[in-house]
Amino acid sequence: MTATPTEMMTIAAARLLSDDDVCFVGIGAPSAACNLARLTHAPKITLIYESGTLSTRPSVLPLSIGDGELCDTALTTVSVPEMFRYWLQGGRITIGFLGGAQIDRFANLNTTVVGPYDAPKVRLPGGGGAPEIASSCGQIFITMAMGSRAFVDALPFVTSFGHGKGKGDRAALGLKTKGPTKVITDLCVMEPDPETAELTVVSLHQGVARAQVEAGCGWPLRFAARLSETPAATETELAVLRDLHARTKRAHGAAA
Amino acid sequence: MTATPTEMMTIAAARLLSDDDVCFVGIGAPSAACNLARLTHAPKITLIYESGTLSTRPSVLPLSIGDGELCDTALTTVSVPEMFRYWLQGGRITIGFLGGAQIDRFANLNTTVVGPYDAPKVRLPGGGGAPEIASSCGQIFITMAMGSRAFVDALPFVTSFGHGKGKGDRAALGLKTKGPTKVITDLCVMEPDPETAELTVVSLHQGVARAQVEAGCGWPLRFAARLSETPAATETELAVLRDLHARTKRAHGAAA
Amino acid sequence: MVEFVSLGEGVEAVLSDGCSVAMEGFTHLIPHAAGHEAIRQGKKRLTLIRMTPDLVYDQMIGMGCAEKLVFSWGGNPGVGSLHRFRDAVENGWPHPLALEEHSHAAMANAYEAGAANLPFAVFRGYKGVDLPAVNPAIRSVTCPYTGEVLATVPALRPDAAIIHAQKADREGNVLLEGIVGVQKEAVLAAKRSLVTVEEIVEDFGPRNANAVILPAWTVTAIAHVPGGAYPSYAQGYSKRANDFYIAWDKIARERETFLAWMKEHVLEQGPEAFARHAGAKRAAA
Amino acid sequence: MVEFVSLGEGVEAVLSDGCSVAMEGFTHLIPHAAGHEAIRQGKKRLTLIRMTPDLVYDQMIGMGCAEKLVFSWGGNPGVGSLHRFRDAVENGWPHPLALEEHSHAAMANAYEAGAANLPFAVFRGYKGVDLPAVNPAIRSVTCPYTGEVLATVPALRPDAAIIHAQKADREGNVLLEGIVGVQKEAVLAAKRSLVTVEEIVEDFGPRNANAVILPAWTVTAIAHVPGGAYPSYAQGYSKRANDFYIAWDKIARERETFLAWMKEHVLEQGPEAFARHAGAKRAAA
Repeated sequence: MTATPTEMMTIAAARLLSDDDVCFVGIGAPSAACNLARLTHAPKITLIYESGTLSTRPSVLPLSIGDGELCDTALTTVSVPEMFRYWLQGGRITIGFLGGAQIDRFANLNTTVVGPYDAPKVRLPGGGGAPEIASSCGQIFITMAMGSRAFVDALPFVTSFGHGKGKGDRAALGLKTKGPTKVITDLCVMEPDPETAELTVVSLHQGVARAQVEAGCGWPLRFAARLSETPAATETELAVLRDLHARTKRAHGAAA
Repeated sequence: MTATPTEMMTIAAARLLSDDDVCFVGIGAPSAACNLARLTHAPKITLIYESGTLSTRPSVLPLSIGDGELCDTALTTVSVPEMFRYWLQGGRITIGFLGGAQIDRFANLNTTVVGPYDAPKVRLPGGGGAPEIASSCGQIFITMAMGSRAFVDALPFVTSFGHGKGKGDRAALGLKTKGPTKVITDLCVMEPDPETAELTVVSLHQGVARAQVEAGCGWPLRFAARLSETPAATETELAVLRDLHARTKRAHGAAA
Repeated sequence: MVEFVSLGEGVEAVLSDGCSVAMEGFTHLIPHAAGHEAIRQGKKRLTLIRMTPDLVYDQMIGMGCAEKLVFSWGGNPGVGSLHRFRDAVENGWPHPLALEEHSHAAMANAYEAGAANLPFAVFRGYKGVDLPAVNPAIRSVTCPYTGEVLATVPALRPDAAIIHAQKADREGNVLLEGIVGVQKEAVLAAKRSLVTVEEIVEDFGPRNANAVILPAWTVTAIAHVPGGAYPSYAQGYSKRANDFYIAWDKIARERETFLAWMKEHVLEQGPEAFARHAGAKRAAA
Repeated sequence: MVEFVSLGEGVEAVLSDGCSVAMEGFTHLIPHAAGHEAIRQGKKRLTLIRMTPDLVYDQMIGMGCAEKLVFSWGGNPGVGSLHRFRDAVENGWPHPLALEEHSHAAMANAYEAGAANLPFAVFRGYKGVDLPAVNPAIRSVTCPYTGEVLATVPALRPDAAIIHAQKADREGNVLLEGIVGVQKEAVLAAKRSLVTVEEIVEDFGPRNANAVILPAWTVTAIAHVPGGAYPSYAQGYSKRANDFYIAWDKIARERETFLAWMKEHVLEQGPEAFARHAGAKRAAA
């Protein structure tokens, strides 16, 4: 079995998680990654969805952030004001997952508009929980598929703050959290450079060439001096992930 | 049967309540009055205790504001921060009951200290919920037994605000609630004068003489031009109240 | 005191043209039936308030009920865009839609402040982002102890709140369970409220001492609308119709297919249309 | 991650001389056994934080554990004075006690702000009263929208929180039910926490989806101390010992009777002393 690029993104993200993590989980790749981690090497990982479900253990992936499955399998469910006050702002989350329509080289994200705010070419969904997830979680993992319209040179709108215009900008705003520490894509893994905070490819997924990654990025992308290869997906990782997706597909089809 | 002065205070307070009221109930006379009203003419009255119990219907009077009886018979019980934020400050209470160690002619109350704050002669329990009950409830009923050490010319400490130094002082502070509208004592009922806000006796309990009331007050007490007599306790009122107290005594004795 | 009413009466009672309304429900318990009834009643110039606009607001916006949207995330969860919302913002169809945009944290705090009768909420947010530049309602206060500058948002105090809940009892108390979102806050923050419920019971019976309950005297009107959250759901009664959320993407993408669907499934239906979702769902729950 | 400990270990782990501690419980679920253990361990110079000091703090103050009290109502509910508290404030016995005095609304908001990791809380309070003149921690902010001046209070962030709860499960999650007071907020606001529980169960089993639960990763230590709230109570397990609250008035009125009672019932007892209250109470519940 060989992982597809999207599967590889999910698996690479899952590997970064441990039993000690408390994750603020978003829908899509983050949800798949967190639950894959939970079903493989991190059975005690704590998963929180912004709908209020604390320590949830869904058997299928939710389509929305508030599917009944999340509540049914949660330790308990709190109100949304409490979720944002006591749990997110409370500083109790170690890892927040974010994605977006667009990202720049300092891992700032745009999910608001393409074009001017008042007369947008494309009106995107908006920030939702992202602005405060980005500032309140211990660190942020971003999962996004590469492409030059997504990895852009300049964002039309900063929906959530990564590293601003470079190292030190978070601290200057009084932020004590680390911000984005990993960007996990379908082709590679990036990290902010320790000196400049600019995103730098540290690991290429198996079979991916530098040129392919460069083509998927709208700015001249840096590569780490010691570039490694992401270990290939194991049989177990792939089997558990595919099983999870298959269960999910059956459940969502049956929910009508 | 004849009511004792304390019973008459409770009964006179109970009569002021109706099915439409939402009462923030304190321990002691207020609790007895509210439950007497509920067990007689106001069966649908809503009682709230600051421990978080909403719409509670105790069969015996609680000794504390958080006896299990209150929770067992409540519609639901909320946290204390929620109680003070959504329910009291939320402006959902029509009548708040207060009492105190001392009251002045404008129905300001002291439950903090006798003597200087930093070197008190008597350290009283303090304000508890009173400062914000006094400002947030639609109106305030005060129940206190008369006596010249309780009804004083000047308070050493204003724990909760009544009418300040006279009419208009509440409005000047931005308060939109009525403040104390009734002071129900063991001898009489007082109301703030419509022109000056000074407490004025409007009704004497049966068999009580003016001089008796004057002796129990540390300032020259005003009487309304048209002074009425508080109707005597009915057989039903007394029977229900005494039954409630008897049940309460048995329950508290048995709680050991 | 609360009144028991029909869905039509309830929507009529709490909504008037030009008013602000929060129809809340965080994925769970979204008052879809009430939204359809508002469309049938032809409500106009509404300010729609909702953290996650979802299909119900996509439909109301597409049918021309709204002149303004106060929101924090306007998408079809797990599926993609709300096409009617986008068409209104990008192309002004059926007419322009003013936006007041926040983050979830801001809106959750704003509802909380409204329920608490405060004029504003304080939170640590909006650091380094562009939203404050386009939303003048986002301001700040300085902590009088630490000097820290914190974000503020005005309290939400809607003219009306409409929510869906599991149960009401005969006295008109309302019980919610599961993902309770901001619905309690929305009702407590609003001037008047309509609650549609799956069931009206004699009394709630044994329950957790801290169950989430809105007392009768905090609610304006209750309507018995089983299935009224479909395609959202009521925990214990139904499951979220994820397939309909997926299907909506295609229905709403073009104006013609949208209008045809609305005509058939909303305009030509009555307040009882959601009952079939209750039956089907209850069996599946 | 949470550890299961003995009462002695738990108090040792979370309390150190000179630290601030919130031992909360609003009439219900007051951690009396932990208070007695703190006295036996001879803890000193504590800043005691509690909305309603109650008997447990009367005892700790009388035994010289405290140098400061942060509180909003210091009485014996329904009975009268806390005599040891009064003796400390009025006569400096056994030594002077500094006071930081608030209203209930202020303290409840201050715990809430602590749990929410904010530096201060905003509320509408303290209008026209004298407390702000004697407590410099009471300040104000101006609403950036309406110009209204509102009261502020610094967030409470105790070094330690100690509470009593009904149940813990094997993973260390803690369940509270009934009058939950400010205990959840106190634990979330504190740097470290000890929870004494009536029962440790394999898992909580069927429960309301919105049950009040502190997840294991928010708690430092859990000790199994059945009856540990006596003379307060644990809903479902015991009733409040109102007779003891009444009896305490006489015991605590004089220093001699107080000291004799403390010697016999606290100093000469061990951490297991409260077990008999569990047995007696459980049968009565």
